[in-house]
Amino acid sequence: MIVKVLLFASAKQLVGESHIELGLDDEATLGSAKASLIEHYPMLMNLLPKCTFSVDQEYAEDARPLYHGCEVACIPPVSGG
Amino acid sequence: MIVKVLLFASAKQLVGESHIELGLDDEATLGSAKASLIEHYPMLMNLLPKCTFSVDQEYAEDARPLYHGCEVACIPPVSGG
Amino acid sequence: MIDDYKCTDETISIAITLEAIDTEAMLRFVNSDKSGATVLFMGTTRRLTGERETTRLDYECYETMAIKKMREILDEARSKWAFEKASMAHRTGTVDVGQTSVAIAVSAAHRKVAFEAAEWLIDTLKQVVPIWKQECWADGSREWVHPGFHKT
Amino acid sequence: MIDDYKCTDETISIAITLEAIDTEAMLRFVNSDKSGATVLFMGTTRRLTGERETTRLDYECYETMAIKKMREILDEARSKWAFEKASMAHRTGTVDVGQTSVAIAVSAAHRKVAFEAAEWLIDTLKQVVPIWKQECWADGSREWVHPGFHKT
Repeated sequence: MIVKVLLFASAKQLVGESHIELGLDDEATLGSAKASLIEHYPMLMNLLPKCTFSVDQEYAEDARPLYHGCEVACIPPVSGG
Repeated sequence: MIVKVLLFASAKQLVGESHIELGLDDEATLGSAKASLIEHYPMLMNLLPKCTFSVDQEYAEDARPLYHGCEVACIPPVSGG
Repeated sequence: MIDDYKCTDETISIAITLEAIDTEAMLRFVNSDKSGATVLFMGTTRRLTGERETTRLDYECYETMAIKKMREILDEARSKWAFEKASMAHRTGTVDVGQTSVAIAVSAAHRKVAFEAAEWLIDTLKQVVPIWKQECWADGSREWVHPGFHKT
Repeated sequence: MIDDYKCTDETISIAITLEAIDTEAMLRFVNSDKSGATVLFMGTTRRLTGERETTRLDYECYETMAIKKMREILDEARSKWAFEKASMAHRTGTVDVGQTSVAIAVSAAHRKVAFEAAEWLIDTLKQVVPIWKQECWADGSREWVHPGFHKT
Protein backbone atom coordinates (compact mmCIF):
# COMPACT_ATOMS: atom_id res chain seq x y z
CA MET A 1 0.00 0.00 0.00
CA ILE A 2 0.95 3.61 -0.36
CA VAL A 3 0.32 6.09 2.46
CA LYS A 4 0.79 9.84 2.46
CA VAL A 5 2.74 11.24 5.39
CA LEU A 6 2.30 14.92 6.16
CA LEU A 7 5.27 16.74 7.68
CA PHE A 8 5.06 19.92 9.74
CA ALA A 9 7.34 22.52 11.29
CA SER A 10 10.84 21.08 12.04
CA ALA A 11 9.95 17.75 10.39
CA LYS A 12 9.06 19.57 7.17
CA GLN A 13 12.17 21.70 7.47
CA LEU A 14 14.49 18.70 8.01
CA VAL A 15 13.07 16.68 5.10
CA GLY A 16 12.51 19.68 2.83
CA GLU A 17 9.03 18.48 1.83
CA SER A 18 5.56 19.14 3.27
CA HIS A 19 4.54 15.55 2.57
CA ILE A 20 6.07 12.30 1.30
CA GLU A 21 4.66 8.97 0.18
CA LEU A 22 5.69 5.66 1.72
CA GLY A 23 5.32 2.25 0.08
CA LEU A 24 4.42 -0.24 2.84
CA ASP A 25 3.43 -3.91 3.26
CA ASP A 26 -0.28 -4.61 3.19
CA GLU A 27 -0.19 -5.45 6.91
CA ALA A 28 1.65 -2.24 7.80
CA THR A 29 0.88 -0.47 11.05
CA LEU A 30 1.70 3.07 12.11
CA GLY A 31 4.77 1.59 13.86
CA SER A 32 6.09 0.08 10.63
CA ALA A 33 5.44 3.36 8.80
CA LYS A 34 7.55 5.19 11.41
CA ALA A 35 10.37 2.63 10.99
CA SER A 36 10.23 3.10 7.21
CA LEU A 37 10.23 6.89 7.65
CA ILE A 38 13.43 6.88 9.70
CA GLU A 39 15.06 4.45 7.26
CA HIS A 40 14.37 6.71 4.28
CA TYR A 41 14.77 10.04 6.09
CA PRO A 42 17.53 9.57 8.66
CA MET A 43 17.55 13.34 9.31
CA LEU A 44 14.37 12.71 11.36
CA MET A 45 16.27 10.38 13.74
CA ASN A 46 16.42 12.82 16.70
CA LEU A 47 13.05 14.49 16.21
CA LEU A 48 10.88 11.43 15.58
CA PRO A 49 10.95 10.03 19.15
CA LYS A 50 9.47 13.38 20.30
CA CYS A 51 6.70 13.36 17.68
CA THR A 52 3.19 11.99 17.94
CA PHE A 53 1.42 10.67 14.85
CA SER A 54 -2.09 10.84 13.56
CA VAL A 55 -4.00 8.66 11.12
CA ASP A 56 -6.88 10.38 9.34
CA GLN A 57 -6.65 13.39 11.70
CA GLU A 58 -6.81 11.33 14.90
CA TYR A 59 -3.87 10.77 17.23
CA ALA A 60 -2.89 7.07 16.93
CA GLU A 61 -0.64 4.47 18.58
CA ASP A 62 2.02 2.35 16.86
CA ALA A 63 -0.28 -0.70 16.68
CA ARG A 64 -2.82 1.18 14.52
CA PRO A 65 -3.26 -0.67 11.17
CA LEU A 66 -2.94 1.48 8.05
CA TYR A 67 -4.70 1.17 4.71
CA HIS A 68 -3.92 2.25 1.18
CA GLY A 69 -4.47 5.98 0.79
CA CYS A 70 -4.79 6.83 4.47
CA GLU A 71 -3.45 10.16 5.71
CA VAL A 72 -0.66 9.87 8.24
CA ALA A 73 0.83 12.96 9.86
CA CYS A 74 4.05 13.42 11.79
CA ILE A 75 3.28 15.88 14.58
CA PRO A 76 6.29 17.46 16.34
CA PRO A 77 5.58 18.89 19.81
CA VAL A 78 2.89 21.52 19.22
CA SER A 79 3.29 25.21 20.06
CA GLY A 80 0.04 26.91 19.09
CA GLY A 81 -1.44 29.66 21.19
CA MET B 1 -20.94 70.64 63.51
CA ILE B 2 -22.96 69.78 60.45
CA VAL B 3 -22.10 66.75 58.33
CA LYS B 4 -23.57 65.66 55.05
CA VAL B 5 -24.69 62.03 54.84
CA LEU B 6 -25.09 60.54 51.38
CA LEU B 7 -27.72 57.82 50.98
CA PHE B 8 -27.72 55.19 48.26
CA ALA B 9 -29.95 52.44 46.89
CA SER B 10 -32.38 51.11 49.55
CA ALA B 11 -31.24 53.72 52.06
CA LYS B 12 -32.09 56.50 49.62
CA GLN B 13 -35.37 54.79 48.77
CA LEU B 14 -36.38 54.39 52.45
CA VAL B 15 -35.56 57.99 53.39
CA GLY B 16 -36.72 59.49 50.11
CA GLU B 17 -33.62 61.72 49.86
CA SER B 18 -30.22 61.22 48.22
CA HIS B 19 -28.53 63.05 51.08
CA ILE B 20 -29.41 64.61 54.43
CA GLU B 21 -27.59 66.89 56.88
CA LEU B 22 -27.03 66.01 60.51
CA GLY B 23 -26.29 68.50 63.30
CA LEU B 24 -23.83 66.83 65.69
CA ASP B 25 -21.75 67.63 68.80
CA ASP B 26 -18.26 68.95 68.14
CA GLU B 27 -16.79 65.65 69.46
CA ALA B 28 -19.02 63.51 67.27
CA THR B 29 -17.71 60.26 65.83
CA LEU B 30 -19.09 58.17 62.99
CA GLY B 31 -20.78 56.05 65.68
CA SER B 32 -22.67 59.04 67.10
CA ALA B 33 -23.66 60.09 63.55
CA LYS B 34 -25.15 56.62 62.99
CA ALA B 35 -27.10 56.85 66.27
CA SER B 36 -28.43 60.28 65.26
CA LEU B 37 -29.35 58.92 61.82
CA ILE B 38 -31.49 56.11 63.26
CA GLU B 39 -33.09 58.52 65.72
CA HIS B 40 -34.18 60.91 62.96
CA TYR B 41 -34.85 58.29 60.28
CA PRO B 42 -36.26 55.22 62.06
CA MET B 43 -37.14 53.67 58.67
CA LEU B 44 -33.40 52.85 58.44
CA MET B 45 -33.58 50.68 61.59
CA ASN B 46 -33.37 47.29 59.82
CA LEU B 47 -31.01 48.28 57.03
CA LEU B 48 -28.42 50.25 58.99
CA PRO B 49 -26.84 47.29 60.84
CA LYS B 50 -26.05 45.81 57.38
CA CYS B 51 -24.51 49.03 56.05
CA THR B 52 -20.91 50.13 56.13
CA PHE B 53 -20.05 53.82 56.28
CA SER B 54 -17.41 55.97 54.69
CA VAL B 55 -15.94 59.31 55.69
CA ASP B 56 -14.49 61.36 52.84
CA GLN B 57 -14.71 58.36 50.47
CA GLU B 58 -12.88 55.93 52.78
CA TYR B 59 -14.51 53.09 54.68
CA ALA B 60 -14.43 54.01 58.38
CA GLU B 61 -15.13 52.51 61.81
CA ASP B 62 -17.50 53.88 64.48
CA ALA B 63 -14.64 55.47 66.44
CA ARG B 64 -13.69 57.72 63.52
CA PRO B 65 -13.92 61.40 64.57
CA LEU B 66 -15.91 63.65 62.25
CA TYR B 67 -15.44 67.33 61.45
CA HIS B 68 -17.69 70.11 60.23
CA GLY B 69 -18.40 69.67 56.52
CA CYS B 70 -17.05 66.16 56.14
CA GLU B 71 -18.76 63.79 53.71
CA VAL B 72 -20.26 60.71 55.33
CA ALA B 73 -21.92 58.02 53.21
CA CYS B 74 -24.24 55.21 54.21
CA ILE B 75 -23.28 52.23 52.06
CA PRO B 76 -25.77 49.36 51.93
CA PRO B 77 -24.34 45.97 50.85
CA VAL B 78 -22.90 46.65 47.39
CA SER B 79 -24.00 44.81 44.24
CA GLY B 80 -21.92 46.19 41.39
CA GLY B 81 -20.62 43.98 38.61
CA MET C 1 -26.10 65.39 36.51
CA ILE C 2 -22.93 63.41 36.69
CA ASP C 3 -20.55 63.29 33.83
CA ASP C 4 -18.27 60.33 33.23
CA TYR C 5 -15.71 59.78 35.96
CA LYS C 6 -12.27 58.77 34.78
CA CYS C 7 -8.80 58.12 36.06
CA THR C 8 -6.05 57.14 33.67
CA ASP C 9 -2.29 56.85 33.67
CA GLU C 10 0.00 54.94 31.34
CA THR C 11 -0.80 51.47 32.63
CA ILE C 12 -4.13 51.85 34.47
CA SER C 13 -7.44 53.13 33.15
CA ILE C 14 -10.65 53.44 35.16
CA ALA C 15 -14.03 54.75 34.07
CA ILE C 16 -17.58 55.02 35.34
CA THR C 17 -19.84 55.86 32.49
CA LEU C 18 -23.46 56.44 31.50
CA GLU C 19 -22.62 55.34 27.95
CA ALA C 20 -22.07 51.85 26.55
CA ILE C 21 -18.70 50.44 27.62
CA ASP C 22 -16.24 50.48 24.72
CA THR C 23 -14.42 47.15 25.20
CA GLU C 24 -12.47 47.62 21.94
CA ALA C 25 -10.95 50.80 23.35
CA MET C 26 -10.11 48.96 26.57
CA LEU C 27 -8.38 46.19 24.60
CA ARG C 28 -6.41 48.81 22.65
CA PHE C 29 -5.41 50.44 25.93
CA VAL C 30 -4.02 47.25 27.49
CA ASN C 31 -2.32 46.07 24.29
CA SER C 32 1.44 46.13 24.77
CA ASP C 33 4.33 44.51 22.95
CA LYS C 34 5.54 43.30 26.35
CA SER C 35 2.38 41.29 26.84
CA GLY C 36 1.65 37.85 25.43
CA ALA C 37 -1.79 37.42 26.98
CA THR C 38 -4.86 39.55 27.49
CA VAL C 39 -7.99 38.61 29.42
CA LEU C 40 -11.19 40.62 29.10
CA PHE C 41 -14.06 40.02 31.50
CA MET C 42 -17.51 41.41 30.75
CA GLY C 43 -20.49 41.27 33.09
CA THR C 44 -23.76 41.43 31.16
CA THR C 45 -27.40 41.73 32.12
CA ARG C 46 -28.96 38.26 32.15
CA ARG C 47 -32.62 37.88 31.21
CA LEU C 48 -33.41 35.00 33.56
CA THR C 49 -32.59 34.47 37.24
CA GLY C 50 -34.04 31.07 37.96
CA GLU C 51 -37.47 31.47 36.35
CA ARG C 52 -37.79 35.21 36.98
CA GLU C 53 -37.38 37.52 34.03
CA THR C 54 -35.38 40.74 34.19
CA THR C 55 -36.12 43.57 31.77
CA ARG C 56 -33.14 45.71 32.74
CA LEU C 57 -30.84 46.67 35.62
CA ASP C 58 -30.63 50.21 36.99
CA TYR C 59 -27.25 50.95 38.53
CA GLU C 60 -26.46 53.61 41.10
CA CYS C 61 -22.94 54.59 41.96
CA TYR C 62 -21.10 56.68 44.57
CA GLU C 63 -18.85 57.91 41.81
CA THR C 64 -16.02 59.68 43.61
CA MET C 65 -15.53 56.86 46.09
CA ALA C 66 -16.02 54.15 43.43
CA ILE C 67 -13.19 55.61 41.32
CA LYS C 68 -11.01 55.77 44.45
CA LYS C 69 -11.74 52.14 45.39
CA MET C 70 -11.22 50.92 41.81
CA ARG C 71 -7.85 52.66 41.82
CA GLU C 72 -7.00 51.02 45.17
CA ILE C 73 -7.88 47.51 44.03
CA LEU C 74 -5.88 47.99 40.83
CA ASP C 75 -2.91 49.08 42.97
CA GLU C 76 -3.42 46.06 45.22
CA ALA C 77 -3.61 43.75 42.18
CA ARG C 78 -0.38 45.32 40.92
CA SER C 79 1.31 44.34 44.21
CA LYS C 80 0.12 40.73 43.75
CA TRP C 81 0.70 40.19 40.01
CA ALA C 82 3.17 41.60 37.50
CA PHE C 83 0.59 42.49 34.87
CA GLU C 84 1.41 45.02 32.14
CA LYS C 85 -1.73 47.14 31.88
CA ALA C 86 -5.27 47.04 33.20
CA SER C 87 -8.50 48.80 32.36
CA MET C 88 -11.71 48.75 34.37
CA ALA C 89 -15.07 50.31 33.46
CA HIS C 90 -18.49 50.22 35.11
CA ARG C 91 -21.80 51.50 33.73
CA THR C 92 -24.16 53.50 35.84
CA GLY C 93 -27.81 54.14 34.98
CA THR C 94 -29.87 51.71 32.93
CA VAL C 95 -28.30 48.57 31.46
CA ASP C 96 -30.60 46.53 29.23
CA VAL C 97 -30.57 42.74 28.90
CA GLY C 98 -27.50 41.57 26.95
CA GLN C 99 -25.59 44.82 27.57
CA THR C 100 -22.35 45.11 29.51
CA SER C 101 -22.46 46.60 33.01
CA VAL C 102 -18.82 46.03 33.89
CA ALA C 103 -15.64 45.20 31.95
CA ILE C 104 -12.11 44.49 33.08
CA ALA C 105 -9.16 43.99 30.72
CA VAL C 106 -5.71 42.86 31.87
CA SER C 107 -2.60 42.24 29.80
CA ALA C 108 0.45 40.34 31.03
CA ALA C 109 3.56 38.60 29.74
CA HIS C 110 1.97 35.23 30.56
CA ARG C 111 -1.62 34.10 30.61
CA LYS C 112 -1.83 32.77 34.17
CA VAL C 113 -1.20 36.26 35.54
CA ALA C 114 -3.81 37.80 33.23
CA PHE C 115 -6.46 35.23 34.22
CA GLU C 116 -5.74 35.43 37.95
CA ALA C 117 -5.61 39.22 38.08
CA ALA C 118 -8.79 39.66 36.01
CA GLU C 119 -10.75 37.22 38.16
CA TRP C 120 -9.47 38.73 41.41
CA LEU C 121 -10.31 42.24 40.16
CA ILE C 122 -13.95 41.42 39.36
CA ASP C 123 -14.36 39.41 42.61
CA THR C 124 -12.93 42.32 44.61
CA LEU C 125 -14.82 45.01 42.70
CA LYS C 126 -18.07 43.24 43.55
CA GLN C 127 -17.14 43.23 47.24
CA VAL C 128 -15.81 46.74 47.84
CA VAL C 129 -16.79 49.23 45.13
CA PRO C 130 -19.86 51.30 46.11
CA ILE C 131 -22.18 50.49 43.23
CA TRP C 132 -25.68 49.02 43.48
CA LYS C 133 -28.01 47.36 41.02
CA GLN C 134 -31.76 47.50 41.06
CA GLU C 135 -33.48 44.55 39.40
CA CYS C 136 -36.36 45.65 37.19
CA TRP C 137 -38.47 42.52 36.83
CA ALA C 138 -40.73 41.80 33.89
CA ASP C 139 -43.77 41.91 36.23
CA GLY C 140 -43.05 45.62 36.84
CA SER C 141 -41.61 45.26 40.34
CA ARG C 142 -38.22 46.63 41.28
CA GLU C 143 -35.77 45.57 43.93
CA TRP C 144 -32.41 46.88 45.10
CA VAL C 145 -29.88 44.06 45.34
CA HIS C 146 -28.13 44.02 48.73
CA PRO C 147 -26.33 40.71 49.27
CA GLY C 148 -26.94 39.47 52.81
CA PHE C 149 -29.86 41.83 53.46
CA HIS C 150 -33.41 40.68 52.98
CA LYS C 151 -36.32 42.98 53.71
CA THR C 152 -38.70 41.46 56.24
CA MET D 1 -3.41 27.89 -0.85
CA ILE D 2 -5.63 27.25 2.11
CA ASP D 3 -8.72 29.27 2.68
CA ASP D 4 -10.12 29.90 6.14
CA TYR D 5 -11.27 26.77 7.91
CA LYS D 6 -14.44 27.14 9.90
CA CYS D 7 -16.92 25.13 11.91
CA THR D 8 -19.95 26.81 13.43
CA ASP D 9 -23.22 25.83 15.00
CA GLU D 10 -25.54 27.82 17.25
CA THR D 11 -23.37 27.71 20.37
CA ILE D 12 -19.88 26.86 19.12
CA SER D 13 -17.74 28.70 16.58
CA ILE D 14 -14.26 27.66 15.45
CA ALA D 15 -12.00 29.30 12.90
CA ILE D 16 -8.47 29.05 11.59
CA THR D 17 -7.68 32.14 9.61
CA LEU D 18 -4.97 33.92 7.66
CA GLU D 19 -6.64 37.25 8.47
CA ALA D 20 -6.63 39.27 11.68
CA ILE D 21 -8.87 37.69 14.33
CA ASP D 22 -12.09 39.66 14.72
CA THR D 23 -12.61 39.55 18.49
CA GLU D 24 -15.62 41.90 18.28
CA ALA D 25 -17.39 39.35 16.07
CA MET D 26 -16.48 36.61 18.55
CA LEU D 27 -17.94 38.64 21.43
CA ARG D 28 -21.11 39.22 19.40
CA PHE D 29 -21.31 35.49 18.72
CA VAL D 30 -21.11 34.46 22.38
CA ASN D 31 -23.42 37.24 23.61
CA SER D 32 -26.62 35.71 24.94
CA ASP D 33 -29.38 36.98 27.18
CA LYS D 34 -28.94 33.81 29.23
CA SER D 35 -25.36 34.76 30.04
CA GLY D 36 -24.24 37.14 32.77
CA ALA D 37 -20.50 36.79 32.20
CA THR D 38 -18.18 36.66 29.22
CA VAL D 39 -14.45 35.98 29.28
CA LEU D 40 -12.27 36.69 26.26
CA PHE D 41 -8.69 35.42 26.15
CA MET D 42 -6.25 36.75 23.54
CA GLY D 43 -2.75 35.45 22.96
CA THR D 44 -0.56 38.12 21.39
CA THR D 45 2.95 38.18 19.97
CA ARG D 46 5.33 39.46 22.64
CA ARG D 47 8.38 41.47 21.57
CA LEU D 48 10.74 40.25 24.29
CA THR D 49 11.44 36.74 25.60
CA GLY D 50 13.98 37.37 28.34
CA GLU D 51 16.34 39.71 26.51
CA ARG D 52 15.78 38.27 23.04
CA GLU D 53 13.72 40.31 20.63
CA THR D 54 11.09 38.77 18.37
CA THR D 55 10.08 40.52 15.14
CA ARG D 56 7.15 38.21 14.36
CA LEU D 57 5.83 34.67 14.68
CA ASP D 58 5.12 32.44 11.69
CA TYR D 59 2.43 29.88 12.42
CA GLU D 60 1.88 26.60 10.60
CA CYS D 61 -1.24 24.54 11.04
CA TYR D 62 -2.55 21.09 10.14
CA GLU D 63 -5.89 22.70 9.41
CA THR D 64 -8.29 19.77 9.02
CA MET D 65 -7.04 18.06 12.16
CA ALA D 66 -6.78 21.33 14.10
CA ILE D 67 -10.45 22.11 13.46
CA LYS D 68 -11.34 18.56 14.53
CA LYS D 69 -9.34 18.82 17.76
CA MET D 70 -10.70 22.30 18.55
CA ARG D 71 -14.21 20.89 18.12
CA GLU D 72 -13.32 17.98 20.44
CA ILE D 73 -11.94 20.17 23.20
CA LEU D 74 -14.98 22.46 23.01
CA ASP D 75 -17.18 19.35 23.34
CA GLU D 76 -15.10 18.19 26.29
CA ALA D 77 -15.33 21.65 27.90
CA ARG D 78 -19.11 21.49 27.42
CA SER D 79 -19.17 18.23 29.39
CA LYS D 80 -17.26 19.90 32.23
CA TRP D 81 -18.92 23.33 32.40
CA ALA D 82 -22.41 24.60 31.60
CA PHE D 83 -21.29 27.54 29.49
CA GLU D 84 -23.71 29.19 27.06
CA LYS D 85 -21.58 29.78 23.95
CA ALA D 86 -17.94 29.58 22.99
CA SER D 87 -15.84 30.83 20.10
CA MET D 88 -12.25 29.89 19.32
CA ALA D 89 -10.02 31.28 16.57
CA HIS D 90 -6.36 30.75 15.68
CA ARG D 91 -4.27 32.64 13.15
CA THR D 92 -1.99 30.83 10.75
CA GLY D 93 0.80 32.50 8.76
CA THR D 94 2.60 35.60 9.97
CA VAL D 95 1.58 37.31 13.23
CA ASP D 96 3.44 40.55 13.98
CA VAL D 97 4.36 41.81 17.44
CA GLY D 98 1.27 43.03 19.31
CA GLN D 99 -1.13 41.11 17.08
CA THR D 100 -3.43 38.33 18.23
CA SER D 101 -2.52 34.73 17.34
CA VAL D 102 -5.31 33.02 19.26
CA ALA D 103 -8.58 34.14 20.85
CA ILE D 104 -11.15 32.28 22.92
CA ALA D 105 -14.46 33.74 24.08
CA VAL D 106 -16.82 31.99 26.50
CA SER D 107 -20.15 33.19 27.86
CA ALA D 108 -21.90 31.67 30.87
CA ALA D 109 -24.64 32.41 33.37
CA HIS D 110 -21.98 32.96 36.07
CA ARG D 111 -18.43 34.23 35.86
CA LYS D 112 -16.62 31.32 37.53
CA VAL D 113 -17.70 28.98 34.71
CA ALA D 114 -16.61 31.48 32.04
CA PHE D 115 -13.17 31.97 33.64
CA GLU D 116 -12.56 28.27 34.25
CA ALA D 117 -13.71 27.14 30.81
CA ALA D 118 -11.72 29.85 28.98
CA GLU D 119 -8.52 29.04 30.86
CA TRP D 120 -8.95 25.28 30.39
CA LEU D 121 -9.63 25.78 26.66
CA ILE D 122 -6.43 27.76 26.04
CA ASP D 123 -4.36 25.39 28.21
CA THR D 124 -5.75 22.38 26.32
CA LEU D 125 -5.50 24.01 22.89
CA LYS D 126 -1.79 24.57 23.51
CA GLN D 127 -1.34 20.90 24.38
CA VAL D 128 -3.30 19.07 21.68
CA VAL D 129 -4.09 21.23 18.64
CA PRO D 130 -1.60 20.67 15.77
CA ILE D 131 -0.31 24.20 15.31
CA TRP D 132 3.32 25.33 15.47
CA LYS D 133 5.00 28.69 15.83
CA GLN D 134 8.34 29.68 14.38
CA GLU D 135 10.13 32.45 16.27
CA CYS D 136 11.61 35.02 13.92
CA TRP D 137 14.24 36.75 16.03
CA ALA D 138 15.44 40.30 15.46
CA ASP D 139 18.94 38.96 14.63
CA GLY D 140 17.45 37.25 11.55
CA SER D 141 17.51 33.70 12.91
CA ARG D 142 14.42 31.51 12.97
CA GLU D 143 13.46 28.65 15.18
CA TRP D 144 10.48 26.28 15.32
CA VAL D 145 9.15 26.05 18.84
CA HIS D 146 8.78 22.43 19.97
CA PRO D 147 8.31 22.25 23.75
CA GLY D 148 10.48 19.46 25.18
CA PHE D 149 12.62 19.09 22.07
CA HIS D 150 15.93 20.88 21.81
CA LYS D 151 18.13 20.46 18.78
CA THR D 152 21.58 19.14 19.71
